[in-house]
Amino acid sequence: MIPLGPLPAAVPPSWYLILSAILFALGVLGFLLRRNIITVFMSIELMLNAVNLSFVTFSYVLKRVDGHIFSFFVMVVAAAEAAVGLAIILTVFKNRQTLEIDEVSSLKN
Amino acid sequence: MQLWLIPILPFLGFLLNGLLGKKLSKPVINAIAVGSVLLSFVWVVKTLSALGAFSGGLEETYKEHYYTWIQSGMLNISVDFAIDRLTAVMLMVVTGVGTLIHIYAVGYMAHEGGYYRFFAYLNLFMFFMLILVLGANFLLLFVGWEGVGLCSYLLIGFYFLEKFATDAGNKAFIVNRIGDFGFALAIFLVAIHFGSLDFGTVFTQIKAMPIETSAGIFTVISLLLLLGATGKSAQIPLYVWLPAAMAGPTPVSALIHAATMVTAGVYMIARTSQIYLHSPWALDIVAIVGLTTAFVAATIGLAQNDIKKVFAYSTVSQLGYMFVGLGVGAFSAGIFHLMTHAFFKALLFLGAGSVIHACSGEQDMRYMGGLRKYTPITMVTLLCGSLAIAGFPFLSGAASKDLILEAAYEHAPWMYWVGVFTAGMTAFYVFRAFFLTFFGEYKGKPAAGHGHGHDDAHGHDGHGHGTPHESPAVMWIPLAILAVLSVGGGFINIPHFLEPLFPLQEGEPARWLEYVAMAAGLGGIAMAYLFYVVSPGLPESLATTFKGLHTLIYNKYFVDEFYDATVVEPMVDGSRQLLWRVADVQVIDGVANGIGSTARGLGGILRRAQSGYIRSYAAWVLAGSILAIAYIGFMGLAR
Amino acid sequence: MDTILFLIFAAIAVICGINLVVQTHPISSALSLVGVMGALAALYLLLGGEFIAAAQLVVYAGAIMVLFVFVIMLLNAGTEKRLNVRPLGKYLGAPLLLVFFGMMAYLIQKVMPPSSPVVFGAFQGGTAAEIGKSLFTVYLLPFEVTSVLILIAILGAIVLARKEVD
Amino acid sequence: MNYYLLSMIKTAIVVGIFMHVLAYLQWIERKVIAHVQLRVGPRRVGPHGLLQPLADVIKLVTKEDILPSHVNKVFYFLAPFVAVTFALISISIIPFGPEITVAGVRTNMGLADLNIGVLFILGISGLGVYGVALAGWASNNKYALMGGLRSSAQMISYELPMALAIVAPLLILNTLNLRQIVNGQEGFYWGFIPRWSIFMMPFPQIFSFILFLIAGFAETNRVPFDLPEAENELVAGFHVEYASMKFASFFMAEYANMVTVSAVATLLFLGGWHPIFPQQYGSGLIPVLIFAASAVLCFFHAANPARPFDRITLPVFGVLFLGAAGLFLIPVVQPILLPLFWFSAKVGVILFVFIWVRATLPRFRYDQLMRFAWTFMFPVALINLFITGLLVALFP
Repeated sequence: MIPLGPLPAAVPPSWYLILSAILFALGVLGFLLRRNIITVFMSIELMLNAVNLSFVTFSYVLKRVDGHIFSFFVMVVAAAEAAVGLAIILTVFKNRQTLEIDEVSSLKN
Repeated sequence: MQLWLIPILPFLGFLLNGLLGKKLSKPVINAIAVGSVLLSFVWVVKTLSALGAFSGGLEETYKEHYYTWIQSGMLNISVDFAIDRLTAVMLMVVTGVGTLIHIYAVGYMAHEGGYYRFFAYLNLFMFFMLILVLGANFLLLFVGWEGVGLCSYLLIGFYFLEKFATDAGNKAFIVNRIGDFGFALAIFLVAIHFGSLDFGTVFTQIKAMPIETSAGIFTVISLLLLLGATGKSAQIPLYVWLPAAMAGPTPVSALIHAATMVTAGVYMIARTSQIYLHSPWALDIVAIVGLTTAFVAATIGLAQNDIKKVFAYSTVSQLGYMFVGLGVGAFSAGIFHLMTHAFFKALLFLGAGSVIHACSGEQDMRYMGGLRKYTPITMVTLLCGSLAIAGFPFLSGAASKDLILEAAYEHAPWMYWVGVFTAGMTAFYVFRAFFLTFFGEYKGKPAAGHGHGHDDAHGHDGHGHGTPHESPAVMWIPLAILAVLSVGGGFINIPHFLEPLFPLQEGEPARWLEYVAMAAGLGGIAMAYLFYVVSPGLPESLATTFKGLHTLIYNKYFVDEFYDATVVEPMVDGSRQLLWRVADVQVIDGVANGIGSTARGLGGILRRAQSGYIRSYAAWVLAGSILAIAYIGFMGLAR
Repeated sequence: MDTILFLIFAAIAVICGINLVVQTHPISSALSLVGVMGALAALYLLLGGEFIAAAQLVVYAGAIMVLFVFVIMLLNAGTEKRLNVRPLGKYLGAPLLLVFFGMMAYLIQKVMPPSSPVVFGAFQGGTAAEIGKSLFTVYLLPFEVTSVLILIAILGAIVLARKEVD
Repeated sequence: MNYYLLSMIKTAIVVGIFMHVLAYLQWIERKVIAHVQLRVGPRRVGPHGLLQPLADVIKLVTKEDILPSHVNKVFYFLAPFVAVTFALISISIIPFGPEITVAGVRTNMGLADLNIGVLFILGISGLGVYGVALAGWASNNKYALMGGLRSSAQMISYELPMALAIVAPLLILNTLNLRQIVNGQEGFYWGFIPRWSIFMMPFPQIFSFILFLIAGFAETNRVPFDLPEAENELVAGFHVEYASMKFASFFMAEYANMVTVSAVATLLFLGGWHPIFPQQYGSGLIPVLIFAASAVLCFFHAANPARPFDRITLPVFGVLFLGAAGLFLIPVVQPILLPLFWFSAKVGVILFVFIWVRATLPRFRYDQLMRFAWTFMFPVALINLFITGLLVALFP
């Protein structure tokens, strides 16, 4: 567990993982609480970043490069996602003049 | 050795022409289409010479592995190409004849619509045919098999504006499905019983096994394979699609329905000869099917008036010969005949196309005649082809056909005699067509508006209407080359070349067998000359005297009607009455509606969850994932 | 030194993350997200992923977030209305989240093998050369697939955002 | 010597020099443009207006700092700092010269030595857009907003060709470390053609260099790409609402970006601090000659002055130049000064091109700007990169 008292010279990797868990939780929170589509989208990006952090940490622990590759792919996917998602948001705004996510509920029933 | 280049080149041609053919100009399209096939032919030659196929090399199979396609359990199917001597022959025939026919098509299709489409399909066909030939396992063979089926469907229905063309295409496609069904079953059986689809492994396994005396697994597999072969190679009972397939443009008939695709069945049986050799019974059936087909088709061919139909039936009967060759165990003879047949039959069809072209789209021989004045080159080349198929001495057809017949005599004399008789008939109807076309007076069309609508396109081309005209050089040069091949093709000693694969039967057959066959051929020619040049009145009187027989033959033994009555109608009615009225409406719909209503009932409860609010969904996802993590995590810790 | 750096950047990241959630104006959230990314980039450097750190700056902070800011400015998105958390969110979301986080932390502590603490420079595998090597040998196919994905994304974006010409 | 102390000292030196460079860059720009337009430019404050920058600074500092009522306070304050910070960070990893020894201490000329220097610079230059965008958005003014939008779109668009143009020489030099990049360009072909990237086999990177410069103009919002602050359309674009020091910091950011781009171009394409022809042909004497010549020029003009007080000022400059020339003759400082001279000379040339273009070219229209980026720069950069890669692969 996290040692109390004087700080160690260097932190164990688990701290990084916990940090990424915190960030992920924050991302989920933002996703659940915010109503602005763009903010919700950014929360998703936050979650992705958290996952990236744990990837990189793992690749540090395992002393292998694969984790970096995966976070690289995550970035690529995020870029694509951002492009398409923002385009969708633009279209939604063009059609409905709103960014309130709850007003975009045509899936209801 | 880069075998993959061979099929890829035509595929590239297909992509280029198919995707941007609309924009390209005709010369570019020609360059792409012909060039790609020509390149792959060159590459075939280079590869084979590198493998020493021309210098007595290539004793055992040369194989290239590309990547693993399917890996499931014990079954491991990989995409790899293989070349042995059989493949070498097929490759040479397919790419060589294919190139010639592409060149011919440039001239023939010059005035047709959908130009780029046609060549794209043609290249695609070459691609699949080469896959079929090169594939080193049953599945690749099947891929090519289906692919060529598709292309033949597309090309038969090329003039998709005419109903008969699309009908013919559907006929070919559906009839082939029956055969493919058998083939697929055979493949499954092979996969189950030998745990692999790779030719090498399967056949080595089979070699070790004993030849089965009673019907066993080998018989089942080989009969199913035979079903597939009859479908693709238009043998009884599935031959009906081939004559209908003549609705396609003539180059297609030459390439697909004479030279290459229809011989796929023969190739397949030769390829799987190990299985057949282990089941003599099935082998006999192959021979009998072949013989019957050869005979029946030849008789039908006697009374056809459409020149392409005549050659179509002769194709069927020649394929029958090949099956006889395979059936009596002379595989190499069958392949030999396959090659020579590719030469002279392609020649005949292209010649027929040139004749049709000359008569501005007329296909009925009764309205031709006397063309020898107008189209000398076509006549000469067509003469070579006819002599070759009629078994004239020292020509290619004779060489291969005699081999088959001798083997048949070794096997069972009666087969030999039927075969000889059929050869006589073949000579007769081929030369009937020849004389009707080139001798006598040019009759021309009595009235406009027949001949196949699509070929009327030629009527509108630059050349004059009424008087026939010689075809352009781009069309008769391939004819000339093919003529040379079909004259001299017999001296390529294929059986010797294939010896490492199919050992020849030892023992020199009696000479008189050949002489009898030749005599039959010459007799047929003579009779045709007598009937259609010396005294043209004779056939009519004969037809009237043997009226019943004539109508029977003229209507192709009413086989189509028979199939319609026995297969098609019952199926339609049955599906309408039983499946639709009863099964579909009452059972299935009832069940479906029941399920639907129940689902709606349940859904009413669940619907509350679907609020349409993304975030509530997210909340559910979160809850689920928490549960999942909890389960996995703590289970993981527990152990 | 490593500890201090870690704590600093972790603090920045967490604070910015919280800011992202609590701020009512999208552009503030966007900037705090940029802050998170910057801090993460620094952490990546600590973990020896120099290439990933640079990529994080270039791709995420430099391109994606700029795009976000651009869109926000384009739509001139105002501040949100007072967020009324529906009972679902109130009684389910937050507690679940806490449970989730606690569980994650617990599991991490349990599952993680006791490994050497993170020292800067202890792991040299994250150089551009290494990444490139494995990207073009082991992960070649995924790499190509991502390029196709990008292409599709471009097309989709163009199709979605273009003016309807009719 | 203590690492931190050393870094402190180096940072102090670099910042000191850099700030003055920025200040005087503006003076130089005004002078050059003036002379291009056949004017004299500033010459009231100090001899030949040499104290003009000082005066400007005083003016900007003492000006009233207006805070418009309708702005978003936080971002309004944040924006200038963001802009200037990201503009200045890049300098920290630019190497000015080789490894040198001063008073027994071996150290690199330059603050930091990153393995991923190039990527770092790309990332930072990408972040630079936030300052502008924020400023435009926070000032809550339609012109400013337009400026911000334009600049963000423009920067995103020109990042790509810039990155592609940078990648091409990297393919040949095969490293991301700026110092190694420069070292890789050492030496000469046939003894006299420098092995700089723009001449380097197998594919001279001259096209990449031009592309990079064009993209650099766009990245720094300079003419002809200064759409974000197009006076005649947007008043002053994103910084229309800013005054005094905040405005000054935007100004500084722009010039700092200019210097950064020029320095990067020098490092990547012009062989950094390597002389233009070999030492043995006396390239070490070039600075001496230049300064001596300018000294002579000063004395000549002093002899027959255009204006009365040139009689007093020009000799002073002449003496100064002579001193500089003499400085380059002292063998001890030569290894320090020569690379510095070459580096700054190349940077100076590129900066002069910046100013020159500004004095010469008109401004793009916005759609032209975008079309140029996507339909010309991008494909050309791709083709260039492809050819480079191909040739590198063929002739390793």
